[in-house]
Amino acid sequence: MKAKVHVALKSGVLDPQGKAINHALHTLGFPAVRDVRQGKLIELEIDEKDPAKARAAIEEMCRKLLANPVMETYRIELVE
Amino acid sequence: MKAKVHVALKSGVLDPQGKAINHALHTLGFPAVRDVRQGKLIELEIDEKDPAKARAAIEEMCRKLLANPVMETYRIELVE
Amino acid sequence: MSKSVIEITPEVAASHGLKADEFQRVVEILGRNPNLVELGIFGAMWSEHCSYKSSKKWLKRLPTSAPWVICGPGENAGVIDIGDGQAVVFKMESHNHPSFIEPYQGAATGVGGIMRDVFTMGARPIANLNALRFGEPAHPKTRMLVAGVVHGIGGYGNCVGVPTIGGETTFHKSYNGNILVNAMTVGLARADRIFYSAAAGIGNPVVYVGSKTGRDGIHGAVMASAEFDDKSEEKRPTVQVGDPFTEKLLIEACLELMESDAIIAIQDMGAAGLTSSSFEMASKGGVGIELDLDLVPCREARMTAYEIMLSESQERMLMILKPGREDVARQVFEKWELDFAVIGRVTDTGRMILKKDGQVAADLPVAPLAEKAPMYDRPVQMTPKPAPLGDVPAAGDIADCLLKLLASPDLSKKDWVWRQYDHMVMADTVIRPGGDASMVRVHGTRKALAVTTDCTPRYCFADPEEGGAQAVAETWRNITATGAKPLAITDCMNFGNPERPEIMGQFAGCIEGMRKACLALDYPVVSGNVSLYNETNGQGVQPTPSIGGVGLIDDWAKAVQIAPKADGEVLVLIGETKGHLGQSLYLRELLGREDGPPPPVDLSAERRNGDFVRAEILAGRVKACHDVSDGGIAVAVAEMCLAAGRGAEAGLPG
Amino acid sequence: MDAAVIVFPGSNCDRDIKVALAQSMGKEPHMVWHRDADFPKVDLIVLPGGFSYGDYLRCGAMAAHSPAMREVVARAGKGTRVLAICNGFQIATEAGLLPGALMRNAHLQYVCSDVNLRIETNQTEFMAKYRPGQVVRIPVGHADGNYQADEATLDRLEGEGLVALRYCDPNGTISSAANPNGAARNIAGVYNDERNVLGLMPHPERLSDAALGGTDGRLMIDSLVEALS
Repeated sequence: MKAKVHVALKSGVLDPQGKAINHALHTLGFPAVRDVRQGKLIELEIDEKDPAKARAAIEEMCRKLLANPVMETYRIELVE
Repeated sequence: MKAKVHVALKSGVLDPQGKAINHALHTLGFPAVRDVRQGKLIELEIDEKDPAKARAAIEEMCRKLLANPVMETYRIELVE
Repeated sequence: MSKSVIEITPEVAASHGLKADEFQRVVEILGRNPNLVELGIFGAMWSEHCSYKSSKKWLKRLPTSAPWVICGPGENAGVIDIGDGQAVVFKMESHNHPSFIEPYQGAATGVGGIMRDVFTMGARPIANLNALRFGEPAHPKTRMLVAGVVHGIGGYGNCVGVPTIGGETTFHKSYNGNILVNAMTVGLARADRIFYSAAAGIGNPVVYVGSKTGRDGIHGAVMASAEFDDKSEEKRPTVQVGDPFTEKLLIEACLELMESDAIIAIQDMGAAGLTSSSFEMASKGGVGIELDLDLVPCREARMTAYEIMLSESQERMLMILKPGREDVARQVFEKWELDFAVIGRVTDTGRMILKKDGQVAADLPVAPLAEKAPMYDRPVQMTPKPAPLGDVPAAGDIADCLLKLLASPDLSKKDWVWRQYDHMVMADTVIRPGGDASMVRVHGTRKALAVTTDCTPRYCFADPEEGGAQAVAETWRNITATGAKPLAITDCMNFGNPERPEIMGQFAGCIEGMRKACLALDYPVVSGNVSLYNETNGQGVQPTPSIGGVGLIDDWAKAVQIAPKADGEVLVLIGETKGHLGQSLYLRELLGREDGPPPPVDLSAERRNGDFVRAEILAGRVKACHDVSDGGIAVAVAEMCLAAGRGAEAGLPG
Repeated sequence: MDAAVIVFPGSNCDRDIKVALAQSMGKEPHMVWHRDADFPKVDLIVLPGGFSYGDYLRCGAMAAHSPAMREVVARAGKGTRVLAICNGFQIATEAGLLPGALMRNAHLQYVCSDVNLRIETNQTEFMAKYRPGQVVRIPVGHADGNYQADEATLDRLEGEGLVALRYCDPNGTISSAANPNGAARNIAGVYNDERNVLGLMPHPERLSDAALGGTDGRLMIDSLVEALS
């Protein structure tokens, strides 16, 4: 089973990369853009047919490693 | 209008981060995980009501800045 | 062969960089047509990049010996003796074409590749330098290329933990379509523990270590010798991706295994990956090698023999081990979490036999491939001596001129560049970037190494012979300015298309100038690299023989830098000033002219003045020292003051 | 006194801190491979600078899960001193030893240069040899030194004197111009509540030898060695 984990900075947490991209887009001539935020999208394959078990395992991976609870949130999306 | 841009390494291109995360997950007790790939998810707001125009503008942002054509592909998702 | 057998025609051969006569020579050697895998191997091994076919004739004229040279050109890097049982291993190499296509990864893999050339010989890398040439700042691509290359060098070098302490960055329109990224690494080894690449011992295991093999960089070796045209943007998918974390593990694992006696021969997989490493090890050892490609750790599924042999995936090494030592070695590489696979044996057949899916994918004689590689004595049209400059109108008020010069791209301070490089890791950096030469201590001793890279391409364009001599002499002078004794150099010869006689004339001229300077200064060449076809739409880059110099000082505390230390110190100018303006930055930056001859190099005066200044420094009578080069005396004094945050008063004699 | 330096895959400054410690201790610290949880009992543990696991995913994220780190957290809980330098500071925040997080530098570039730092308090074993408010010059070398935490945590750190040092200009003024990475309130280093763990981005081991241009960093190491001997 394929899965996608979107790890994003909690709102309110400083996002240096997002800010820099926002600025660069303005200089490139896209004034209509704002609130750019950059997060991570981790794609993986897991040998687990049962979606509930797969989600539980990925949940634990996020808590242990993939997301830093101090400043990040995560959202899991199972594919198929 | 909100939009999400998923920027990922082209398949076949080495992903050192994905490789290291995959390895770390195995050591943390998740042997069932494979093919971990890390990409970017850029969220932004664009002052444009017409979805077609918004998509076209974001398309151009990807070509000019958000994605490196040599190594990356991108997918745009508009969010109402 | 599982897939349909591709008919090998001259066109297919040409797509592998083999001209019609070269393809004919392949057929003669084999006594039959080569298959696609064999053709790919010939194409890579006989490319300009791997065979030096257009330059070997001239490279032979460079002096390569001195009492302190342990190993000159021909191995992975040069080796010099610095006493007390220690040796310094160093080399410079180019990654110009990949860096134009993908600046970050091109520069990063350039740094990774040159470091492997050094630690494959048993040396721990202790310093990195980079000589960079970009197009005009106003050119639309330059800003992006500079940012990408600098981030790539820092991204890779900082992560591996080797200080990036020197180099140079200059700009000229001739590099608009073809930037130069020359990376140099200096390493420290035990003089009695140098590892070479000659395979030996019939039956000994051939071992693959490092990252898995993917499809990156296929045609890398051939591309490096392919001229750029505007369509080159489509050659995009061939750029390689570097993994500095794996490189750091590879350095530690290799150096740990090198403490034991398990290794007979070792070589990194550079351009043309498994092909060049296996062939060079076999031909240097006069033996055959048999490989089973099914055993090669692969990252992608269903890779063909062709792809495995020509892949330029990074961070991989090939080793020949003593029999029975496989497990000792495997444990070291597994500790460092790296791939380790025995993929073949040394044989006495003198042939390279590759097996894939149980069938013979390639069967080639080793010796002829090396010995019968084409060698060209290309027609040469020497660069005519430039006409004398004649009178030059004053470009305005001297103070105003000085400010403009100091703000020009080549002379402006490059802190923005080297602040992004970790130049302090390993805690041995005694002279930081920004001076004449940088200096790192030989860890645990009072000794230190002064290192620098130099070249003035505009001189080489106007008069290759003077330019070649000046490039060598300037490294000698920059090292001397710290108090160190210059010992040897490496070089990176960046030139245009050798099939044009005027380009071969530039190459031959620079070699002659380098030869004279090396002989006059007892300053041999111990390693180097040649990068040709640096040309876009028929327009060549300025001839750029980058020189990397290494020198030694017995006590780092005696070394001096360019910054004066206290008010009241006296400025003394050594050497004769002839007011030479030909090919000067004054002429180019202030008057927009690039004519006249470059300043003539007086090698005996160079040596005499240098030896005098060095003696004075070592006697403790000198507080600061700076060589006078680009921009002349006014710029030199200004640079000293800027470095110290002080002023200076200087006037004309009489 | 006895010390241990934890070596992770990708640590680069382990040897540098070993040399600096040996200079002050008169003997070598133990170099502990990250997989060994049962290393000798020591007075001081150092988490060195470098790029553990290549700084992939997040700086220090993977190293924080090493067997040795579980032991370091346990011993820190029982009072063993921990000095966490640069990558070590990142690992310490990921392992929950210290509050907050180290984000990408505001200008997104790696920065390697000397910086001026103001010693906020010398009432700890780490800083005994400095004067409070003293300005010292120590190098930094990082791409992710932008210390951030929620406002409440920042206020608590300042209120309880847990801020160890801040980026400042040569005469001690805390200014944004003197901030090399955008760190909140110019914070360069913080203590845990019990003040036995210090995490800081500057590298004291890079300026604790006159050959390298200064010895301001040495006082920190000497303070620790003296206090723990």
